[in-house]
Amino acid sequence: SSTSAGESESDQKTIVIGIDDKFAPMGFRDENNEIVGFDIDLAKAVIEKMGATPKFQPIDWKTKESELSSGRIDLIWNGYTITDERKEKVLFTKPYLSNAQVAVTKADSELTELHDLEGKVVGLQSLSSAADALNANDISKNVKEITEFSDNVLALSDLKSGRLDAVIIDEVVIDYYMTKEKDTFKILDESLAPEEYGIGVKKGNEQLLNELQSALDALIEDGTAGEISKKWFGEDRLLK
Amino acid sequence: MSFDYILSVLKPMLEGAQVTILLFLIAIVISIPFGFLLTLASRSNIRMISWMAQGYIYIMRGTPLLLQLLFICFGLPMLPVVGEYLVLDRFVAACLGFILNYAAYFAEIFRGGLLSIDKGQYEASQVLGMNRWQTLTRIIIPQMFRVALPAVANESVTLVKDTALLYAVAVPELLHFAQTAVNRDFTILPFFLAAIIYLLMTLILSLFFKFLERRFKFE
Amino acid sequence: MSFDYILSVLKPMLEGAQVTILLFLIAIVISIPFGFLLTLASRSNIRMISWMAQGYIYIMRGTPLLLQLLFICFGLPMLPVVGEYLVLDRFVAACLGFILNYAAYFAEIFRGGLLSIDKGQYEASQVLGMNRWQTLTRIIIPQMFRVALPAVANESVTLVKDTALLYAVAVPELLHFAQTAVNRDFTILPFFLAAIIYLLMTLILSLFFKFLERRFKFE
Amino acid sequence: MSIITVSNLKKSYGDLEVLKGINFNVDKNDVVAIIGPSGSGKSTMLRSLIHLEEINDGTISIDGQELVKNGVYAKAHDLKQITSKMGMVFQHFNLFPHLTVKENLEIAPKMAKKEAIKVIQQRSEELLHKVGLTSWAKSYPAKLSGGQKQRVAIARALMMDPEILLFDEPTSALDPELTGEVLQVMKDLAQEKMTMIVVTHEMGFAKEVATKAIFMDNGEIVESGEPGALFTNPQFDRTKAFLQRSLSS
Amino acid sequence: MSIITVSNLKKSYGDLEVLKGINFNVDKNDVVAIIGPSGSGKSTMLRSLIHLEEINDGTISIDGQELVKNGVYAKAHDLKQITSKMGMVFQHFNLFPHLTVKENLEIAPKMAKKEAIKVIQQRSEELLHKVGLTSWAKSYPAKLSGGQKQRVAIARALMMDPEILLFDEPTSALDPELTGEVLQVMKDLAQEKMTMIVVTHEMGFAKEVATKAIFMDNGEIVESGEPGALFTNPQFDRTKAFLQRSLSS
Ligand SMILES: Nc1ncnc2c1ncn2[C@@H]1O[C@H](COP(=O)(O)OP(=O)(O)OP(=O)(O)O)[C@@H](O)[C@H]1O
Ligand SMILES: Nc1ncnc2c1ncn2[C@@H]1O[C@H](COP(=O)(O)OP(=O)(O)OP(=O)(O)O)[C@@H](O)[C@H]1O
Ligand SMILES: [Mg+2]
Ligand SMILES: [Mg+2]
Repeated sequence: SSTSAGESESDQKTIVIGIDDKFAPMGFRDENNEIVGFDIDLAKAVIEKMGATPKFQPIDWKTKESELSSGRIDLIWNGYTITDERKEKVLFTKPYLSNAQVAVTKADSELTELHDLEGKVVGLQSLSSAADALNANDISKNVKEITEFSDNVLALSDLKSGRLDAVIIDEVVIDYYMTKEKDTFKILDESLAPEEYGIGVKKGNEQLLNELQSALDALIEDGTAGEISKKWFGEDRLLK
Repeated sequence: MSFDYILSVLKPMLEGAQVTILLFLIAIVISIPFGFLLTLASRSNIRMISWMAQGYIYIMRGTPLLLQLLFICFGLPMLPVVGEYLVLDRFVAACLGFILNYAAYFAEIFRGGLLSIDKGQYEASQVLGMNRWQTLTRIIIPQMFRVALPAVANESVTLVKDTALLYAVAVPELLHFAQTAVNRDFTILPFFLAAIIYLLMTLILSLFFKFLERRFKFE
Repeated sequence: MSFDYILSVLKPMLEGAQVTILLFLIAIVISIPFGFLLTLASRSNIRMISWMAQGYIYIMRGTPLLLQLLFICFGLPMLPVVGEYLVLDRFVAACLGFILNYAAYFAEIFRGGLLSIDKGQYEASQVLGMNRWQTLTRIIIPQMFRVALPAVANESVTLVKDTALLYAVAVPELLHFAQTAVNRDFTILPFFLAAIIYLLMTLILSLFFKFLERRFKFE
Repeated sequence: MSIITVSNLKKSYGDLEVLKGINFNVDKNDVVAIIGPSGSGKSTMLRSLIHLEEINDGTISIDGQELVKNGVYAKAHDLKQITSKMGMVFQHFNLFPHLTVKENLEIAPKMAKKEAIKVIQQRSEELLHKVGLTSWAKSYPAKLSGGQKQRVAIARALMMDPEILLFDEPTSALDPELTGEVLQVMKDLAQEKMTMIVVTHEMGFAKEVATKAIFMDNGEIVESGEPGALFTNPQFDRTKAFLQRSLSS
Repeated sequence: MSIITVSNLKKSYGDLEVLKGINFNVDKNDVVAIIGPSGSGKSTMLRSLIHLEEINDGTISIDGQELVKNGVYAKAHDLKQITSKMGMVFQHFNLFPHLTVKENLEIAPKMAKKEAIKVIQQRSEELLHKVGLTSWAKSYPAKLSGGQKQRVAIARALMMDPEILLFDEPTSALDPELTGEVLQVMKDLAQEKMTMIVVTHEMGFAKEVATKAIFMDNGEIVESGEPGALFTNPQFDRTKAFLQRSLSS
């Protein structure tokens, strides 16, 4: 599979999907620099079902809504959390995966609970739902500093190098890292907020939304989506 | 750090470098003549034109290229009414941003080049019966380019390095892939590789301009 | 576009501008003398020193500042063994990157300034019985700074604009907040505001240097 | 008959009146030396003749045609045709640095497109021979000494076949050692009866070669006449003072 | 007694032998004019005296002390002390553009710290008066004419109280009109019995003021002697040819 499957069959419509190519395991680059991940596999299946061709466009996550509204991408689909604020600007499919924002520290850290973050330096991805989740929690008023990164990986790498005390991040994402790099991180007991992932479509494009929703529903129905989930998470996590 | 690993990291980075080179070529080929037109406009006898050109140059040189790129790529589509017609392909948008920005810098360089040309050159051309157009094209511009060459070389090297900004408008380039690999593999090596590729590109460019300078030394 | 809205967008941007200004001041104050030392080193009679200085200048000028920032901030901690001692505070890392980079540019500027000083100045100083140190500090450096002033001004304006790169090492600056607001509110206005703030900053800086140039005109 | 007549020529820069009503004639084959202290308006006057300066008032006729009449200039097309009868040699040569010596000579005739390239090339070779620079044809001006540059500049002016040659201090920018070769070329031209107007500080040349000398001071012609007489027996104190200063130094 | 003796002075640039064994003496209160064609080595010789050029062989004594003996230079400290007996005036003035006229005069004495600032300031005022530039004390050099600059340069050299003054073509970079004022200052110095060595193209000055003339050609001293005799009755053809060329132009 290639990042720009593009115009292989000219009569097929191409749907451009905006992703953050540093958001494992939903969408990221493997050793061969290919974009892979749960959302990538799912998107390929769904778009094919729709009779179109997917094109994955890595974007700066900070600009995702701008990208969508400009029409350069058709969908935002990469662990994109449904929030009320975003609903004002973006059409969402029904949620297909549940997630939570959690606080992560180094494995050897003394921090154990959310309120231990008081006076600590916390990192997160710029303009992500982690920011919303943290702000919604009272602890946000007591942390020393919140640092925003252009992607989660940079935040995690800063956590490892010790510039950060904790990172607020998607549970799905940190789960993946913790299986890859054992004993590096640990998750604080309470999670910040439960949330759900959906696919973002430009306002006004209800037709695309509907096609997408029915294709997604069909794949969940017939188990294809479940297979993909098992491949990446070892279980079927899809919301039915 | 096996050789295979280096190769596997290098491949996407070299693909990114192609984007860099392509954008560089497009930007330089268009922004140099455009910059020269701006120079002429800024020296125009018509006040309005000269003001507008100078204002343009001032704004482009006074704000970050990164802001200009974001503006063109994400800002323009948000303009009311006309916005929807201003959605450019992101590579086209990037080229446009670089061209608009660098034209202003080249315009300043050429302005300096024109100023450095002695009044006597115009006078000699005039008394020899050459008209304004002949004087400009045969006498002034060749000398101006010669004078401007070192500054143009400098600016071109800066242009190569500025392509690192492309990722802000989601055009995948060299540095982005290096960063991806650094984060994924937790090694500093890709940064070194990227530095070497940039150094090679800027070195070749510098040598090319050195050659031009020697070629047009007029001695 | 209510006035309240503008204010609410402007507030974080102005806070970001403070970071910009702080970094600018630190970087300029340190990189100018450091650059001058580099100039002297690159003209040293000791081959090793002059080569190292020139190599340093070449590498810093041949690779993107963005790469250098990423290298210092995220690359250094990944070095084996020593990495853990190289975890700098991100603002410190950013300052360091700007200083190391700009020192190379200032070194080149000062080198040009030194070259522009007529041999006769050294000879006159010598026959008047001034020693090398007196000649350097009283005769050469003041003239060199005068000659270099316009180029230093230019470079300083570039430095202000380059602070837009701070976002890459997660130091929140002006442009970052503008981008956040644009993406959140779907309006181009914050980009305009950012442009105006940058223009103001570069304008004030230019005026300051114009003043210096007039002050040290020696006429 | 006069080939140049200038009457009541006035020229100001802002409030500064630089030429205060100049009158003089130049006959065909004359060699006119214009002398006078710095700032007296010599250059301005010379440059006005060939329309490098716009005058404020007065009349200039060249070869019977009026370049400017009572301060009103001829039409653009006529202007060009009238000034084309004159060539000019500058103090700082003003060679085109990006062209070789030969190209310097040939560019203007080629642009004018009046003659076949063959003819132009033949003449450029002749003229280079005349000024003794045949072997430098392919060199760029940067390689030449000042004296050689000025000889190229003279040859370049001659390429346009002018009836009158104007010189503005042609040897002032040269090392004393190099003035001789330029003056020699000018003497040769005088011998061939070229009409010349020469602003100069070279009193030797003025005395020896000029058929007429004009002494200017403060925007006016103080006196003029046969050079021998003017130098040995000036009528006015201003002339006397100037000559004393010039000859003693 | 000779204040300067030069014997067997040799100097090469790479393969180019520029000075081929020069011998001459200068007595106290002499005014020596050095003349000769371009490239003959005049400047190199003069600059060697004050250690702006390192010579390859030969001996130079200044006021009884050996600056260099058979090609071996004195120790650094002595070098400085010996050269401090001489002052030098350059063709292109070499004033310090970032200092005012008065500061130009005072900087070197102040650096030397041998005298009280009061004394230095008093002398700078005297010398400015002497060269007629009192009213320009606070101006920067850029504001001055060439002649004024050169007078400042002379005053600056005098501030160090030299016993010998060297001039390298002090008027060559000046408009002819401005040479007079510089030559006048030099004449005054000659009258006050300053020992001077002057490389010059000003034959008038050489004849009138110099007590001795040296004609150099091709790295050698061709002849030397009393200027009147040398100019009117040169012994060698080379001298004759040079004088003819110089005086005619
Ligand atoms: N472009 C100009 N603008 C203003 N004043 C000028 C300009 N050109 C010349 N002048 C003034 O006009 C006067 C005459 O100048 P001009 O060059 O004709 O004198 P000149 O006799 O040729 O002197 P020189 O011997 O120094 O060449 C001078 O006072 C000069 O300052
Ligand atoms: N730094 C140098 N390197 C190489 N050659 C030099 C250097 N300085 C002078 N020369 C050569 O030495 C010779 C003598 O030069 P010098 O300047 O002493 O002559 P000069 O008699 O003063 O001439 P001029 O009258 O033109 O000043 C010339 O051939 C010159 O080209
Ligand atoms: Mg003049
Ligand atoms: Mg000399």
